[in-house]
Amino acid sequence: MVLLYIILIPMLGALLSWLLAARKAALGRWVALLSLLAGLVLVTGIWITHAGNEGSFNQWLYNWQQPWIPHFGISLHLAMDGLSLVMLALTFFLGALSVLVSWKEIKFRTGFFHFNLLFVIAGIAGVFLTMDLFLFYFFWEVMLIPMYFLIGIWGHERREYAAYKFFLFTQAGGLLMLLAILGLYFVHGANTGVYTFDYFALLNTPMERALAQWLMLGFLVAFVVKLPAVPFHTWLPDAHTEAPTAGSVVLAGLLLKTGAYGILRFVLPLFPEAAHDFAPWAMLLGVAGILYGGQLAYSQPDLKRLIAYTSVSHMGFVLLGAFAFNEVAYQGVVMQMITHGISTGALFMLAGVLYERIHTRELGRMGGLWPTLPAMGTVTMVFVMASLGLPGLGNFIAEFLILLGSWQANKVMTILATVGLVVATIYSLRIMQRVFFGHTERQYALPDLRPREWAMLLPLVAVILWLGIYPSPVLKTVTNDQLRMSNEANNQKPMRTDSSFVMRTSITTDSLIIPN
Amino acid sequence: MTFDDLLALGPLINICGAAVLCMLLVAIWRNHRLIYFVTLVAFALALMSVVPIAQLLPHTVPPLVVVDMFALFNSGAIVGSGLIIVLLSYNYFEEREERKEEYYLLLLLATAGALVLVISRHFMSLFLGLEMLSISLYGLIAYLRARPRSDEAGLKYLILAALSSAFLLFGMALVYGFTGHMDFPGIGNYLKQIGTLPLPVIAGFGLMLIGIGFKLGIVPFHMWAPDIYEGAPLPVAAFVATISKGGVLVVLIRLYQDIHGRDYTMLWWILAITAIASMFVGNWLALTQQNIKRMLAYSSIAHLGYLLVAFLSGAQTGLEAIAFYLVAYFPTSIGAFGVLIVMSSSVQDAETVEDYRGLFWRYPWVALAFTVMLLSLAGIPLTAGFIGKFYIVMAGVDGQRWFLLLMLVINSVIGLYYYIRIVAMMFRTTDTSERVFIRPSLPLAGNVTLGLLVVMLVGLGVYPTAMMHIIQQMMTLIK
Amino acid sequence: MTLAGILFTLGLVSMLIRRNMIFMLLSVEVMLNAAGLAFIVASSHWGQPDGQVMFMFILAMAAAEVSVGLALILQLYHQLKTLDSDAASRMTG
Amino acid sequence: MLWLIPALPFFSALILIVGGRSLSKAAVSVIACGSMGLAAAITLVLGWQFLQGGENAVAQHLWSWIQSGGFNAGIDLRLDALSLAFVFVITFVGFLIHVYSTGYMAEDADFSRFFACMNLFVGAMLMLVLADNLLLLYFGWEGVGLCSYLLIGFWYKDPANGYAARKAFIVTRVGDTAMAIALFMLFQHTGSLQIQTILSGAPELWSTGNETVVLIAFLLLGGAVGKSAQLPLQTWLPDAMAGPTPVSALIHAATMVTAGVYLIARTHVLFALAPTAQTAVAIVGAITLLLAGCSALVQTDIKRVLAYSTISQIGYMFLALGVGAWSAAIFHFVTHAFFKALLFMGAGAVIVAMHHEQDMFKMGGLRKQLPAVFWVFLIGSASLSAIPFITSGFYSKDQIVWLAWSSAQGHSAYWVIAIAGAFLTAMYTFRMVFLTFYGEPRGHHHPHTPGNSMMIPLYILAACSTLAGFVELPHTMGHFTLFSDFLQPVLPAVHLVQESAALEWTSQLLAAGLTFLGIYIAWVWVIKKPDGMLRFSQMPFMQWLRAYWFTGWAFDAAYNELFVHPFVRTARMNRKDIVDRIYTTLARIMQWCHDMLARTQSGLLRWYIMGVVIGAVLILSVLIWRVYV
Repeated sequence: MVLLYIILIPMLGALLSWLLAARKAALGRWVALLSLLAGLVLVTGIWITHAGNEGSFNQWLYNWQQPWIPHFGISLHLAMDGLSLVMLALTFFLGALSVLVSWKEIKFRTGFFHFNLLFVIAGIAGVFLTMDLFLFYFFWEVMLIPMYFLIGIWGHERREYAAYKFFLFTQAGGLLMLLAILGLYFVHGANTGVYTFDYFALLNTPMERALAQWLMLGFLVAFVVKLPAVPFHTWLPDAHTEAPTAGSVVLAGLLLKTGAYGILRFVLPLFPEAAHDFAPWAMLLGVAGILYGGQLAYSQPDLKRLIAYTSVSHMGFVLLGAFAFNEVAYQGVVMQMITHGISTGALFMLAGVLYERIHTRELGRMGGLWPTLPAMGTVTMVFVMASLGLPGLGNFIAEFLILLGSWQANKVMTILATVGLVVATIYSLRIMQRVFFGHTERQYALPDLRPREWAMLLPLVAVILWLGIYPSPVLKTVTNDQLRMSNEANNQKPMRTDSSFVMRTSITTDSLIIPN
Repeated sequence: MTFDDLLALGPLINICGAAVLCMLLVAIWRNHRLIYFVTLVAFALALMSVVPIAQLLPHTVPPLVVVDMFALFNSGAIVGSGLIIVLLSYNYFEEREERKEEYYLLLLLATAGALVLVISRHFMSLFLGLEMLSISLYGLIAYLRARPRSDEAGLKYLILAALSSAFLLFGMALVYGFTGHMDFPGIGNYLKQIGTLPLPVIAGFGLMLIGIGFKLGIVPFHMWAPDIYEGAPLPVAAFVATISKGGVLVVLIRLYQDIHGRDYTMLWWILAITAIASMFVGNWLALTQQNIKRMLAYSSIAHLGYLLVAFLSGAQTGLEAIAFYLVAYFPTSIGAFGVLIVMSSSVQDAETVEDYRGLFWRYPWVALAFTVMLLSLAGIPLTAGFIGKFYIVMAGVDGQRWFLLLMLVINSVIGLYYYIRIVAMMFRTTDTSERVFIRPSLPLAGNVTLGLLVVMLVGLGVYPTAMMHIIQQMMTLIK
Repeated sequence: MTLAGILFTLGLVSMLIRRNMIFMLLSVEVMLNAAGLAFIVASSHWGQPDGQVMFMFILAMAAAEVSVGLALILQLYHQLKTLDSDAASRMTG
Repeated sequence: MLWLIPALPFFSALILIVGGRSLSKAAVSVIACGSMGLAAAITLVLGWQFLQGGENAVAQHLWSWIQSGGFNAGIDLRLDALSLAFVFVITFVGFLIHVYSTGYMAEDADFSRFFACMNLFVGAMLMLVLADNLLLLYFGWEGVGLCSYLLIGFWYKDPANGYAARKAFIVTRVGDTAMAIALFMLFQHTGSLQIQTILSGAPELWSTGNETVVLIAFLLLGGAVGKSAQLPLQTWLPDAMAGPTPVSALIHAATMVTAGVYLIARTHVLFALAPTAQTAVAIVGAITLLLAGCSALVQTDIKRVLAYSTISQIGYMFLALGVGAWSAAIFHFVTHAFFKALLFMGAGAVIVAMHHEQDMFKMGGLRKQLPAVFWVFLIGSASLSAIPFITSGFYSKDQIVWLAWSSAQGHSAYWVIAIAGAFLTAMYTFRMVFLTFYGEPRGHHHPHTPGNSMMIPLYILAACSTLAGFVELPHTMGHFTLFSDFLQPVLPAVHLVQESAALEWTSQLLAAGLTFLGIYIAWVWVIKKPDGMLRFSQMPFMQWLRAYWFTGWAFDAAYNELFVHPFVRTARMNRKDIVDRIYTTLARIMQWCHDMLARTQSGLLRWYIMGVVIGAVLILSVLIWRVYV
């Protein structure tokens, strides 16, 4: 039941803020902010209570089910485990911040803006919670429309083009996924006589290899488009660049993660064997993303576009790690989802804060801002370093674990990906150089960070540092999922690696039995 | 002709009676409001009379008609949409034509024709229904004599329809001439006996397919659609888009089933090709169409394509899918026209995309309604259209028609573009002060109806179970 | 039967080559009647009345069609001052 | 209390970052130097205890850092002889340099940012040398890289500095990736990154020369050459001189650049198991020391001379490591830290005195104006060029020269190179000295002697760089081996093959002789007959050679052509993202289809009829075809 609240809170907040904003804009903002904070409190509360007793994350924390369309075996089935928990925490955290960041930026039709914003977040929360494939697709689509509005109404110059592109890409992927879902549905029905969209029922559906591969691809396409991986990434730079800051934050921080989440939650457990066969190609895609995205990021003249391409590069790591099929890589992927959400979200916020001051995204027209904005420069430095994977900041943990794990699976790919770290250094340092260093003719008289901006940036700095120095809480929380994943992988096929520890992760799947 | 028969034909009789009544009224005392109400009542009665019939089914009135659950269901759908159309019509005509009364007469007749089609299982009834439908449509389409485009559309429709029915008739004649049967089951059995399809029969079916395909407006017989939609009065366009197509589709299905069309692969192939062609052509034509009426015409072509996919899936779920899709599609597209109606002024129809620029900021509720309609057409969740499309895809997967499905997916992505284009236009924030917009007559009745439709669509989208349940029963009975 | 077929094709062809709307209407009639003829033949072949009944319907429907059609043509003529069907092409795209 | 050593600098760095701008310069200097001084003091205490208590390591587990699957890395510190040596140098020299900086940077507006970075650096460096597992070491490794980046680009207004900074970061990062891969392999095979586990486990796991361990060793070497500016990744160090001089002294002479040496010494077991890799280390060192020496010979910027000499000296250390003379390398590291820091800071003093003039040809005759600076600088130079008996440089370098030949993995070729290197060193060092302090004043500045805050550290370091040599004396001179004994528990002693004292004498004498010869040539070159030298260097070949050496053997140009330009060009070309074309084309095709079909909707009745008929014909023909074919 609490799970339902997690989804409903933002929805109600959305409606409320829309209604109240008609009366007074600030009211709407506050409602939106508070409802998201409420969600955050709720989730963290769950986290803390369960973090207390050991091993509580080795099972499903909550599980709630109601029939919806029994005729098709569709039910409102929500369940939460460590992975969902962490992702939800991230969702509400970034959500609240994105309300803050648009506090001054969004000047017109604030009510409708916050309605959309919160609705997206509700959709995302739904995606992270649902255990019914139909429902999953439902939420998957529900996210899109409000996101479309966020980009299309409050975006920058070419907003409508970007919005179309975003919408069509994700829709195309989604429909293919729908085909795959239905295919799975019927295969399972034909085998067992039970026609259901329930995730747990569909796990370990026996099917012949070729079919499994097709279905797996169907799912994968949707997620890879959302992730995004080369060559399906081209919607992302436009969408990120044209979206308002909050939109970019939500896109980069959360929406992309739904793709990664989908891979971890659905592709790998549902089609372990097929995924294994496809792994080399998936990793290749990942590496291609890392290098190609990195180079493009380097060449971009537009700050937000640059950051957008860095997401392409970073999400490549996710793909690389997810298909390495071992615990280390898996936890690395989860870390990467979180840390990338935070670091890139922060970079977009900074870009927005900068835009409010100098009204340009052109790197060519920036430079020499350090003396005027030293505090902002320092904060930016932190996140730039995070994005190039400096030890001590969260992203390093993520990328190191991913590479460490993927090394067991595929040496060549890992080496190429490691080269990606150099590329990351190149483009990241370019940000600092072009924006803050160098000299400038213009005499800026710009205010440095204001209290509100501190309020939204300091938490991010704190979190990224915390994740870099003491990531154990997160790693502990997501530990069980990849047990399930990797041992399903192992059940299907022994690991192709001589490493000593991957075997240790194959533990019995008691995590599958759901406590009622 | 027993009492049961009469009861079974309740809706039809209702409508026909109303038609006669209207005729008399027109002769005695023409009064728009009065006739409006009469028609309304007639439709309402017909709709109610659908419910009790369900007990005594399936009921055959040999040789011409059969009233089974499928027929009844579709009659319900037709009458219901007729009702909505009537609701929307009043103000539209009140503001325009000086002689509005015959409109209702024709509308009733056309509906009657559609109802006959739905229950017909015999060439004769098929032909009768078809002609009742089309002849009254000539009148309806050309109804607004003041407008040149209107009767141009009427004439085009007339000539083409006549042509198509000539094809149909000749096809019938061929079939009849060879098999000696005019009722579908008879033909079916006869063909089963002789095993193969002799040439004349093939040719006959081919010709009939042309006739029916024209009425459905599927490629390559689609060309009339945009002109007719553009020329016709908006309610009539809605009628053409929904009722006439629905009726004909039902006949097609019935025919196909009774003659065991599934056994003759070539028919399947022809239909498959037309389906794919319809999807692509429809969507492509609609892609950057500036006139929303035409856009809707093209989109309806594409939607027929989707329906055919479900129909061709051959799976049991296929028919369910069609039934549900019709239920979802009728209100959706009527609603879309309804928005056009309420947005139109007394002198001009709001039909270009430009008329809707920034609508959301001027008339948020209408815009939201239109958005829901368009999203439902595009098949986005929370709307009935989504469940409908989902149902169709399901049927396709069930029938393993992967290629058709792929086509469908591609097309729904193309389709998205132009629906979203209009939505985007409505939400566009660029300042709209300089241009003068059509002063919309937002009639109360129209708005209420739209509200109902929106509720209905969202309801179907969020909780489709009840409707599915009904369809389920229907399917269990039809076998 | 063959005759019917020939008639039908004739009607079709004339429909294609004619531009005058009246003539178009006429050729449709021809086609319809061809179909009717076919029905007659069929019914006589099977010795059933159905064909004739059908023919009745066809005649009635043809009549109705012609009447409505002529009315429309008349109106259109008022507006266009011509019977050329190509003139009636104000809706494209 | 071990954790305090890195914690203190980190803490003060934090304070300075957060509140630096609001603090007065005095407060900043107190915080920065105070934390350093405390750290140094603690080090002394700990070192004392360490020497008292017999156990050969003090470990401290702070908290578990990463725990994932079988992988486990904690924030674990470990102090043994090797790290103690480094920690001592870092804190002690670091402290002096901090004090010096308070004077050197006094005028700078970004005073607090400077000290924040310096402290951050020291903290990271201490982490590096105290780390008990390779991941934590990697943490420090990257951390010092960051600080070096920040400090090289400290004067950010000049894009050139920014470029140098990024170059330094990126080039070292290239090495780091190699190191990272080495870490992956080590973990894959040993299941841990704990240094001690690896070192103890390696011999059982791998036989000598096993290709896995060789590969690992090579990859580690890759990391080392990156940080320590050895061939082929040495190009960043000369540019790094764009930073303030104390930075050059601390990071690019005394501590960070020797991290590579530390890494190899730390993982010496692996290198011992991989002879090929170890030979590679020796060869890299040997070649580097020659190339850098030659380049140093022709520089005009005083700091670049010192930079190249640093590269060359680290080359010596690598050579020592390569021949298995572990303790010799560390010994040279210690002495080098002293005298190179001394030299840099002396140069800094000169530069300040000359109002930030770095070109030696604009100096000259400073012996009179800056006597104090002259003397300390002379001591440093003497130590660098290894004047026999009285300088620490002599003892450390001489040991390497001798062992390069005599040790088990040694080779006469190494020895020859080392000797030649010694000759070069003397030559360029004293060329620098003579150019700077002798002759007529060429610059038209009026130099002023820097204040005590700058001079006192110089005096201390001068003392150190003289005395530090006497902790380790060669066989020929009383064979006093305090230092190598001290390192014994960590680093094994070198295996000698030649024990003959006569040979060693000859080697030492030869080295000494060449040193003096070098000095003499320098004297001739600069003071006796500069015009003659001028004519000599005017010869076309010599000019070409000078230009070639001046640009550091044109490595930069080569790398630009090979890597930088291709990358940048392709990036520029593909700015619009070629992949996007696919989709735009797709959209265009759709549009085209629309236009084509829209044509068919001509509104012509006849045309529509035609459409119907064509459809009819198609359908019928298909049907009939299906039947009869």
